[in-house]
Amino acid sequence: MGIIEWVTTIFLLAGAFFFFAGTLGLLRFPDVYNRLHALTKADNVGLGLITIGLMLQVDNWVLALKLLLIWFLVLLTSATAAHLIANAALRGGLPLWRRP
Amino acid sequence: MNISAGGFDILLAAVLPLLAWYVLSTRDLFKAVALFIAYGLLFSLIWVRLAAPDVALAEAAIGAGLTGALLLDTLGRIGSRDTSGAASAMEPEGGPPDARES
Amino acid sequence: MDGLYLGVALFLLLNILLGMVRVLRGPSPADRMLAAQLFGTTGVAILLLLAEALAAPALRDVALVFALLGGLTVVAFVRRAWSPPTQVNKE
Amino acid sequence: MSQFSLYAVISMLIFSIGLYGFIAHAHLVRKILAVNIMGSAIFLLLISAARRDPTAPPDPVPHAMVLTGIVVSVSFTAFALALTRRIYAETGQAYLPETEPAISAQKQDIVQK
Repeated sequence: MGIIEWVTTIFLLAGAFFFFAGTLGLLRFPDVYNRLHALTKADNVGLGLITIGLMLQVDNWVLALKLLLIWFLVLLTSATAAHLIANAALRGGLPLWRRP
Repeated sequence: MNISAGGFDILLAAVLPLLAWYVLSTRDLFKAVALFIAYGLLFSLIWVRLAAPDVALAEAAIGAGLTGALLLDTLGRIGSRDTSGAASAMEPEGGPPDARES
Repeated sequence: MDGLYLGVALFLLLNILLGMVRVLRGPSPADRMLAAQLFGTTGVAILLLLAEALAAPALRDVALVFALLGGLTVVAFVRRAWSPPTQVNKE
Repeated sequence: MSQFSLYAVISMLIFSIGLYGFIAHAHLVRKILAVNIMGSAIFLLLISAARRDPTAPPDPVPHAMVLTGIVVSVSFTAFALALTRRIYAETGQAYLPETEPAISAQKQDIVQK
């Protein structure tokens, strides 16, 4: 296993860890706004690390560009969705969580 | 490698009937539709496992995106409370479905 | 390397199944849609990993379509379906 | 147990669940969901039958049928949802006229008890 394989392994495991942290945050956080926070971390950082790890393995720069495009689209989608849900919840008067 | 691939098959095959049962037996229709969206996503993973990426592409395009949007749009119009059916036939009525003019 | 890809993909599938608990339990509809959004992103990651592991480049196109249409359901949910508790729906 | 027999058994299980849901529930959106679930079970059976021999490339004819079927099922869903909205706009309820009086009679009974 060369140095590239080791770097890919590290990136993939870090991405999987971020996805796991996002899912755990979705389960454990008490509030829609807090859960949004956990969710966007999983979307952006987790998928980004996995994409970078896979980009090191492809041998064609067009394929690497395609992976980058997928990550960019997910970034755009997740930012839009998070903003829309947070805006609707805040405007609709969903109460904020306070530490009891 | 074979263990991981077989694990995919076993997990998907164990979860999908359970998910179908939950979709059809929950009281809240919003919950049913959200579960149905997850069900479509797992189905496209099954098609990847069965070496049919063309079907997975079609399912991703219209199964996951379009059907969920159509169902959510209709639920926003007619309300998400299901006061009938096998799940809730023995429950006292929780209020009429809101008769909002459309 | 293929074993690593498949293992990480299996782990992400287990994450999806774990997040299903939030769909089942979530108090407000927004929680359920948030979980569905996370499933979409995790599905993109699984598809990319499987494309590398099974040597099937067509799966990257499937992932691309998923990434494009993943936001459609959330937008339809917020704009057309969800009326939060105190808001009067004006249509 | 091979991949084919596993998915064939699972697809029949899902089909039975969908059929039960279609019969047992009166709400129209739930019926549409049940029909979609039954359709996806049939697609699963066809695709797994196309890959019955894992060493050979899969049979393209069931793939084409399933692609057509997916498009048909989406357009069916859209049409049925439009009909549901129409029924709701006319009657204020999302049930078929045949099942609706029985339900309200049952509810009257429960309320009186």
